[in-house]
Amino acid sequence: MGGYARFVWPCYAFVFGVLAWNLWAAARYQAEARKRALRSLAMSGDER
Amino acid sequence: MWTWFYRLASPPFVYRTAGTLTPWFMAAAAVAIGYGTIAGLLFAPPDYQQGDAFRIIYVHAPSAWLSLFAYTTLAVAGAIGLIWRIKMGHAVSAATAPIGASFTLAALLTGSLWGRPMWGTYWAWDPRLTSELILLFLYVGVMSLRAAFDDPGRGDRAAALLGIVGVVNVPIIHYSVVWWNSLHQGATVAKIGKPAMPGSMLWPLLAMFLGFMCFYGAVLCMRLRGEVLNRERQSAWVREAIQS
Amino acid sequence: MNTAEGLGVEAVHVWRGERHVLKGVTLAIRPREALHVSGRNGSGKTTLLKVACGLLRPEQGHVTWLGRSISDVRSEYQHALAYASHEPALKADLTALENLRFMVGLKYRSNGAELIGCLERTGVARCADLPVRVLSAGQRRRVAMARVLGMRAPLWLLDEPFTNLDAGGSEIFAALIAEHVSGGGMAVVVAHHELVLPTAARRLELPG
Amino acid sequence: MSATRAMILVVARELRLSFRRPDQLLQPLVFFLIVTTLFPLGLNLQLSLLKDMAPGVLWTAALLSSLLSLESLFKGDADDGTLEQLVLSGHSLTVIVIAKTAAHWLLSGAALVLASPLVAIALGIPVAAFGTMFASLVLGTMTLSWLGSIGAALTVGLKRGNVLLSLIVLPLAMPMLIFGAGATDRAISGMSPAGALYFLGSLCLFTCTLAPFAASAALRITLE
Repeated sequence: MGGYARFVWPCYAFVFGVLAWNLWAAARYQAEARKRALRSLAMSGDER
Repeated sequence: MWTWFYRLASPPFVYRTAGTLTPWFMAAAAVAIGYGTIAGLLFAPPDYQQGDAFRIIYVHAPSAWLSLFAYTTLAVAGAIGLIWRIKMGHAVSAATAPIGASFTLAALLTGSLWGRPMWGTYWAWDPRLTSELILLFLYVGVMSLRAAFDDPGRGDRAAALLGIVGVVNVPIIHYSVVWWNSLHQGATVAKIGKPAMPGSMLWPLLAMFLGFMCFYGAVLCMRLRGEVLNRERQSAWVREAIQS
Repeated sequence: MNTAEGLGVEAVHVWRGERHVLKGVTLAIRPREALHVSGRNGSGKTTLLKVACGLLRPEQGHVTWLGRSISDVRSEYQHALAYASHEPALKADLTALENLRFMVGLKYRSNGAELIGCLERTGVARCADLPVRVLSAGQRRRVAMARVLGMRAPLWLLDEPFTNLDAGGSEIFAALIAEHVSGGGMAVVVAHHELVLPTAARRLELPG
Repeated sequence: MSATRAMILVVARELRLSFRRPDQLLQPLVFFLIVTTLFPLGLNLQLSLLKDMAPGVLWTAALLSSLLSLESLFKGDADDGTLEQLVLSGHSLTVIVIAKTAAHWLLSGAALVLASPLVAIALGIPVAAFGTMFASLVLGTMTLSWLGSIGAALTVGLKRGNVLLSLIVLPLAMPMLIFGAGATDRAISGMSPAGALYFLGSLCLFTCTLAPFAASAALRITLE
């Protein structure tokens, strides 16, 4: 990397970290919303 | 005349479409980012001025672009929600904020890591990076404003309004920072992104742009499904959608 | 129900976050009518009044004044209504008369004598030049009622007007409402407890 | 009943209210003085540095102290219910917002401009630059008041709104800090401040045409 390795690799690592975080957070958000929706369905039993 | 518009914005339609689109976006993103990363790191020739440090732009430039694109999406979707009272506008706006903020952070960090060898310091108050920092503040403001309201409906509309005010201000902020910078230092030493790149350098960059956009699309769809479920928890269609 | 003569609230739905506060409330009120809105805490009485004022836009349903949507005749409607919120809406650092003069003055050119007359009718004329901060809660309520009188509005929307009032005050207020209604006015009074309105007031009990 | 008369009434009421509470009027000014005192003390006698930093110090202090008084712009009226009465007064909410913001500027921005020579002398800003300083401060504080009215309207119903208010308003206020301090800086070093002042003027014009509409829309949202 022509002496720049210590700048280039952390950049890629960080950006891929951000990509991974986005995926994880979005999946978790969706799963949690689903769980909450199921819970409120179970609680109310009937829709509006 | 507007029926297609409202049908497009109906929660079940959004929920289903987002679900269908996610894998396609994801696959496209994986291919494009994979190609861009490998080609950018291994096959693109080093820049004659910046050497191998220029390889940082393959991740920096798409992140920076995405940070602006996501903020615009946030504002436009918020405006749609505010003006036509379409809840899905607010849902998109809410879903896009954390994604955009994370890419703003990525652009800031990669920018300053690139700046270290170029300018000899991690933070040179470069106008682009400074604008990017202010953009991060704008994201934080919108997100905390939305979270501060107990009533999600009001939080949505308040955040939408702030988003619109912010998007009007982004160019003003950028140009004022450029003006300020021109006052304190002469021509900036080196700038990220040059015209007339050879193809072997350019193609990976374009692939990365495409890949990041697709990735954004995929993550947005996933978050959007969550937002829709949170907002429509009590409607009849949700029961069928999540119990099947 | 014919609502072309007065205020109409038609099948209004309001959600507050998760809570479905108003579930299709309909009411109509014409000149010479009073409506007593009651219901338990949290049944949406205040919300209903805010919807009727136009402070809150309902998610479904609409509010009409003289047969037209209040968003189309906003200024005209606001001139025709006097709203007394749960808070007395008085500035503590201004005197009672200054408070009235400002709020009434925004609607039309008021004169001091008439406003003092209004304070007289609610029994607080001697507080006219005292800053509101030294007044008791009941006295503030009376000053707020004097402001409603001063607005010369045909439609009164009163949110819990009897709170903090002594027996004498409640009588005065009830008489004022009765006088207003028999003189061709309209009044919507929100009160969670039983109250004796001398006029034959209709009742609307909010469920929930 | 014309909109102008309503505006005069509102401005008169705001002025009367704040003159009944002179301590609240003076607090932001004292804060302004205190913040400018902090900088020389923090610079450890390197007073030569101070001269270069003077415009920045002056402007940062002005920004922070006008932010301090912004929270009360709508909050007092919202808490005691008078804001609802104002909304129902039969006048456009934008008119009310314009009047209230103008009164707020008279009480905070204009007062700051009047107090600024004191600070300027202490920071070593030459008297020749005072004209530019006044002009830039007038335009800058006005812009901030308008921007702040949006922020104050957005955070009016919130319990801990004041931190959020700063978080929202400060990033938006950065352009005027840049041009305001830039103009003052140029005037001190003997260059023409015209360019920066023009920018500042157009920023001010731009915000004061659009901000009242945004602020009244924000108030409608938060009042519901």
